[in-house]
Amino acid sequence: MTRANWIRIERRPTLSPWVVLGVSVAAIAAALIAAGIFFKAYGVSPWRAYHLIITGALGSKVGIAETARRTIPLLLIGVGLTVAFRALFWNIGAEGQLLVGAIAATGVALFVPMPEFLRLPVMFVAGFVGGAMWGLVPAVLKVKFGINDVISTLMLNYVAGFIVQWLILGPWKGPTARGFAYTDKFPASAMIPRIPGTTVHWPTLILGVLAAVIAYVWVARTRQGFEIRVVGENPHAAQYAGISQTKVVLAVMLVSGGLAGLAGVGEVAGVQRMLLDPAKLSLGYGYTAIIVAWLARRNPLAVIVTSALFGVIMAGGDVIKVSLGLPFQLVNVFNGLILFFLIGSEMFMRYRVSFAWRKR
Amino acid sequence: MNKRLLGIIGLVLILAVGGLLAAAEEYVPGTPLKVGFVYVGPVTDYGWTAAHDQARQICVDAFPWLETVIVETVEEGAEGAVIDRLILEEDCDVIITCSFGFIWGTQEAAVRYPDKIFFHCSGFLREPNMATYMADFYQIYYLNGLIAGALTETNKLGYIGAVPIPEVKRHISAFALGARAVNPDAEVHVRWINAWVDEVGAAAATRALIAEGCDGFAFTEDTATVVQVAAEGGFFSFGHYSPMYVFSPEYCVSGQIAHWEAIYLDFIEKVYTGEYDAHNLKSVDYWWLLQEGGVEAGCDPGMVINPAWVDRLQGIMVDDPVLGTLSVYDLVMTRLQQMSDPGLSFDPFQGPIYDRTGTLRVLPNCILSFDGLTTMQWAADGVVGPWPDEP
Amino acid sequence: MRGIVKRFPGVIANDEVDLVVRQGEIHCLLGENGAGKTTLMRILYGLYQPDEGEILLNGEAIRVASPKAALAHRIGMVHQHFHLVPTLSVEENVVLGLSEGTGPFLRLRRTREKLNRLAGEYGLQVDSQAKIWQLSVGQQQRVEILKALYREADILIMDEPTSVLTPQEVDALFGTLRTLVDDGLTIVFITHKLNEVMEVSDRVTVLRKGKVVATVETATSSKAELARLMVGREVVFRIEKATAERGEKILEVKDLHANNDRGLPALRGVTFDLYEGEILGVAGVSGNGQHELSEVLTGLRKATRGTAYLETNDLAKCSAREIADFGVAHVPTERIRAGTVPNMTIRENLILKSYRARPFCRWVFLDQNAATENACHAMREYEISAPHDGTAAKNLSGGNIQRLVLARELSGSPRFIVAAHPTYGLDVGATEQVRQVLLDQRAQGAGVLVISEDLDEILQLSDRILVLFGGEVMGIMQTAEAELEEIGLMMAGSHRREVAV
Amino acid sequence: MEWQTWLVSTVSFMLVHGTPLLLATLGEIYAERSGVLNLGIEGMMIMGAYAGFVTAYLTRSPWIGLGVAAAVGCGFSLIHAFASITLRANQVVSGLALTLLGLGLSGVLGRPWGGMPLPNSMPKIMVPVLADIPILGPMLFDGHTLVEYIAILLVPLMWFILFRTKIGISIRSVGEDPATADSLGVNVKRVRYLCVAVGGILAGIAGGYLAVSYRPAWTEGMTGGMGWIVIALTIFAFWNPVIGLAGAYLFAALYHLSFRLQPWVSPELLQALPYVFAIVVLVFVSRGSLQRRMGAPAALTIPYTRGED
Repeated sequence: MTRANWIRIERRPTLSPWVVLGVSVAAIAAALIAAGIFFKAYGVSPWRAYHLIITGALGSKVGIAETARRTIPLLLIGVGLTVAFRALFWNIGAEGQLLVGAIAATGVALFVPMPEFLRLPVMFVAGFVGGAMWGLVPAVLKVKFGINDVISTLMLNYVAGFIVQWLILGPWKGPTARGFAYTDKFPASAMIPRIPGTTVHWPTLILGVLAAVIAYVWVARTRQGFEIRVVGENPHAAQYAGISQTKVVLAVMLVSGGLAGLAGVGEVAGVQRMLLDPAKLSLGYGYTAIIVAWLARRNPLAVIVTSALFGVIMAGGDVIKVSLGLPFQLVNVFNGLILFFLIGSEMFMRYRVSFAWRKR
Repeated sequence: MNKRLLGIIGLVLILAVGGLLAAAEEYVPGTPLKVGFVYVGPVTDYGWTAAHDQARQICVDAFPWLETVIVETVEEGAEGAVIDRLILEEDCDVIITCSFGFIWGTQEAAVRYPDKIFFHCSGFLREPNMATYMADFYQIYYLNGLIAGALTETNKLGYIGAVPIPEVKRHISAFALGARAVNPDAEVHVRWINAWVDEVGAAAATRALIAEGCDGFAFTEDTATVVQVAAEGGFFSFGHYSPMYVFSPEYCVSGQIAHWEAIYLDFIEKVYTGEYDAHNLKSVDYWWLLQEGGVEAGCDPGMVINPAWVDRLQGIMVDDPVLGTLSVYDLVMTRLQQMSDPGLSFDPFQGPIYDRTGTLRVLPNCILSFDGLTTMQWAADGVVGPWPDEP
Repeated sequence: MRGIVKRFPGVIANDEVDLVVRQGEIHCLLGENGAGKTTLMRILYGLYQPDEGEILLNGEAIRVASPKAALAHRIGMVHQHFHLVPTLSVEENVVLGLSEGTGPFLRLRRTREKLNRLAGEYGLQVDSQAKIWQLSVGQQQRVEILKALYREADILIMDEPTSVLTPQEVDALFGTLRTLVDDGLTIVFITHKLNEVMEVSDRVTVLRKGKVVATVETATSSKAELARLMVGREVVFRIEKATAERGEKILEVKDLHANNDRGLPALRGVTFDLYEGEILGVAGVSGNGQHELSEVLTGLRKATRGTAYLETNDLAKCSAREIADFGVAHVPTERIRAGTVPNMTIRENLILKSYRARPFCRWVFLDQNAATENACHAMREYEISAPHDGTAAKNLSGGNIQRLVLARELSGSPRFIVAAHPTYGLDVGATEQVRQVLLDQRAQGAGVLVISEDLDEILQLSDRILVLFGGEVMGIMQTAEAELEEIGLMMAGSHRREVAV
Repeated sequence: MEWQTWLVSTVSFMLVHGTPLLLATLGEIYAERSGVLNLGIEGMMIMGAYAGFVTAYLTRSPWIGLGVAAAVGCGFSLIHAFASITLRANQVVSGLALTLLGLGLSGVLGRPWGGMPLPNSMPKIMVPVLADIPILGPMLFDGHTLVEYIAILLVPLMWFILFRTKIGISIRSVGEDPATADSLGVNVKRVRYLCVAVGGILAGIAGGYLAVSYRPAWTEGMTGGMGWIVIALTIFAFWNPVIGLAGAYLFAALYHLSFRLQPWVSPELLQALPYVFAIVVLVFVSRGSLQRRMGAPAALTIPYTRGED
């Protein structure tokens, strides 16, 4: 009868940052130990594995570059998501917003005649607008029809994916792609400059850091930020105070979608330099960023750290493949475990947990 | 504070220099050789990547001085960094990238590391230190076509194509030419799944073609799905890339098997002996067919035609302007023999060949040039279905 | 129940509570809001587990681990906020959670028969196939009682059952309760209304601040005594209020119509005037349009017809923001749910409405210093007791939250104040302070609209009284010449008087 | 008769391709009806596929395979249940994690099993008399496995349980208004655990079906995103098993046609339709009483804690 509640749980009245930090670290440690079992199973000492992963991801030019490359989209998207989550809008659609941003940028890169020095800036603008538009759809659906944001954003990811598919197989397929499902390579004027010898498109990285800072100030220090927080914390109070929930939701999704769009521009014009299969274009950044934002406790500045963390994890995945020669799927197991342990830790923060049998 | 800063700068410099040094040293012939393989799929895909990895294994067994590193499931576009790691951290001397999609990353890397040797599969870009290679199936698809054309009762054959690129189009046309050679009414119905690995899609496409009345199947997809789904309905099929006989001993008639090891053994050995180095590869392009042993006809090693079908094929007689009346079985064997011997007295794309729009594509008494094959966009007569970029 | 102790983070809700209820009696639990009545009953019903103490039923100790267990011991509860699933039908709600007989399948026909029988016996008719969200509040309460009876409860706990009923419905309810007691049931009746206690109960247990003050026979007790026990001192039943003479007409409401959340008409042609320096009390049983009226006047709800002119501005056509800018203050019904943002600081809550303009906002940026200054000032003036202005609102007591709301709303001396249930759930001290504040505003010439279900409050504060029933004005009278009887009848909709101005 | 062959092929494909979708959708409907959104379907399915194949291969029995697939799917879903019900974690994050874990684990463990056929796949049956009926026969009663029929039979059963039994009422009330259900002695946690488990079991079977019948072999990621389609279908079905059947088959039909019609219509278009539909459908029922009757469970994705209502 009472087996169901064998652990007792009370809300913590207040939440100290130390608790957060301590518990998170403990969780990751626990996850590493659990994952270690797999390495052992493959006859690799966990110590060696982790050492290799860290050095491989941070200890060398390639490693740092790879980590950075993964961090850029996670940072941009993650920042946008923290803002959306602040207004209690569960934007699971960053993946789709990224793709639409990429589409818009590609359109400008390949098909719009304009002075070359303008092309790149215009691409970024177009990407932002594209992502924003895609993000506004679920926002409107929510404020107009009250449609569950998780569901609608998720659905739109697939729609966006199919649009890309259709473009690269049909109208936009590149004449020089020899029938492969790509557009042509971008002209030099449409390529985001990289740090030489790497695929780190630094302008986008700078954009990301700027976005984090601006978003932080926006939410914490400005008038609209105040409104966002009120809406997110207590919609009724917002209505009572005459704050338009509609405006707020539209605003956050405009930004959230837009930033995801920028990430799309970065991937398509900084890394790939052509539009190609959605799965290759994004590597699931839109979903990983949800975790990044969630882990940052909806604080845009903290995203700088958490996105880098997941950059390391993703780059570490390469190490698992290259240096350890282990099946690449271990990366997913690894991420899955880390996640579950963090999820578990989440509630140790929000609640004080005591075990029934300890009380007796 | 300053000390630490200096420390960091120093570290970075050392790493960078170290990197350059690692990149700088060129392979000395005769010394142990380390080769890095970059795969597009999982080594378990039982198609393209699996075939490459088996070939690698054979090389490792053959050359005691050879060490290999593999990286599987590398997204196209992410190959650049992987190559960096293979060179800087694993210090490989040779990088082999096993997918057309790696073309740009490989070429950029070749420029970035002028002293390393690169070997890119099925591409068309070459550098002094970057060669290309391909083991092509078009001859075998022609043989499969002969068999299919003879066996079909509905005169409709199905082909599940991965991606509409010249390579696949060439294979489909060869298959169609073969079928038409023994059965003028044969049609090859095509469906694209726009992916190299997509079981659900391949299964659905096969069922769609079955519904359209096709009773025999060839395909380009990196699993045995088509073979299995066809067998379910009692339809014959041709294995692709790996020996797929096991997936349907009763209905898998023949097929194509790749022998990448033939190419790898040759190339790696020539690097070892110093015949190939980082400066003389600009014009090295392996285009290996039956005759070089790059590929093999059949659904299982050494089994050109599934014994269960031999009698039936020997029973079907056809007329050939040159060879006269003979059984399809003999015809297949003759063509195979003709294409395997050095004299090369036969080629599937022997003129005159009209495409399905009626345009003359290969002049009488000519055979299609290498360039014509690798850039082929037209569809041979008898091909039915969508055909992107058709001229 | 013996020595029950229940702690929540910060507070002790029940402290060594002993409660003895006799078979077959109506036992009242009397106490102000927050005295721990509901908590105690939730423990008895298994919704909470006590930290200490034990429960004895007919002598032997029982452990009520969950509502299911409570039901197994034939203890039923009718909650203040009904526990009905809106999307399910009445019968489905009734059988929800039942595990008795009939296996996994529903025998809805059987259920229906039993329901109708019970309904007949105790006069609780409802359409058993209707979906809950289609029923009126009164009907829903019947469903709740039926549910308990259907489960053959011997002990029936009723949490403030009358708060949503008209006097007439209350009488009907009491009738039902008596018949139930005659049939041998035992009823625990939670309330904070003295006259109900006197009317219905056999015995009373008075709780104050989580402690039992006394248990007395109703017959041998008196309102005054109970009141004293409840609040811990004699209650001044009238505050002295200076007679301020009314000034200019400030608000003119004409033929106002509006719908409720279900889209049904809730206001049907409300018309009245409000003058400077006047308090107009709106009396009525909850759910007769007061809530909608307050929302329309503050722009939270669109009027379907009619006008409400504040001087030249028609409030019926303005947004909440515009109306706030006209200097209209609103003390909302659900002050925690709507009036504050629990997770934000006092400082931020205090500028919830004024954050957009100077001094709190310069260009697009918020001015923290200005906000802090404002907070310190407000906390001093309104005696909001909290560690500092950075304390989250959720850590404040009910009284302090209401002070906070008042402090915000009354800053910048508003001309028109809508105060909905301004003292609901406040302890006596806070209540008096709040009422005093409203009277001060009146003295300063503001027009005040006080909406309350507490007739005493209406009588004490207002100069004139307006009675709402079914969204219509049953009448407006001078407090002086108002009589409880009449008001009661008007609230019940059975009497209407010509509007006197 | 051209149209007849089209009909027959389309419908019989619907049965084959629709079955895994239907099974998993039925499960997700139960999970969401009880208020738990489980985005981990893809993960549970692929684990089911892996477990199903391996077991069937070793035991030589596809049925035992399905059984184990169900068990594994169930066990996997309980991870999500524990995270989202007991630990009250964010269901979206937990679901994503489950998918990651499933894809990863199955990939790692499934390594040695890649590229070998399942010697004894689910037997295709031909219903004696019925198969001879023109059109209907070949369409419905020839060349299908028992699983297809079982899946169909599950629909009325699960509908009945949901709408005509006490368990059903408990499930719906827990998804709509857990506090109330709790106060009436419904064990909210247990009901939710139960529903999530049902979801896991059915997703596991769906995956197993792919590996022992749909395409009897094991390949990494062989579910190819079906799990996400299921999420869409669940909405599309208004959380109602019967409409779920229609949705699953409609999607299957569209998928089939996207290949049949490839010469004329771009397949991406047809394949994107279900997702667009799902959204349109939501817009459609977003109004007033429709919302009440057909909308999403009110407590979907909201963890329940006693005394915090």
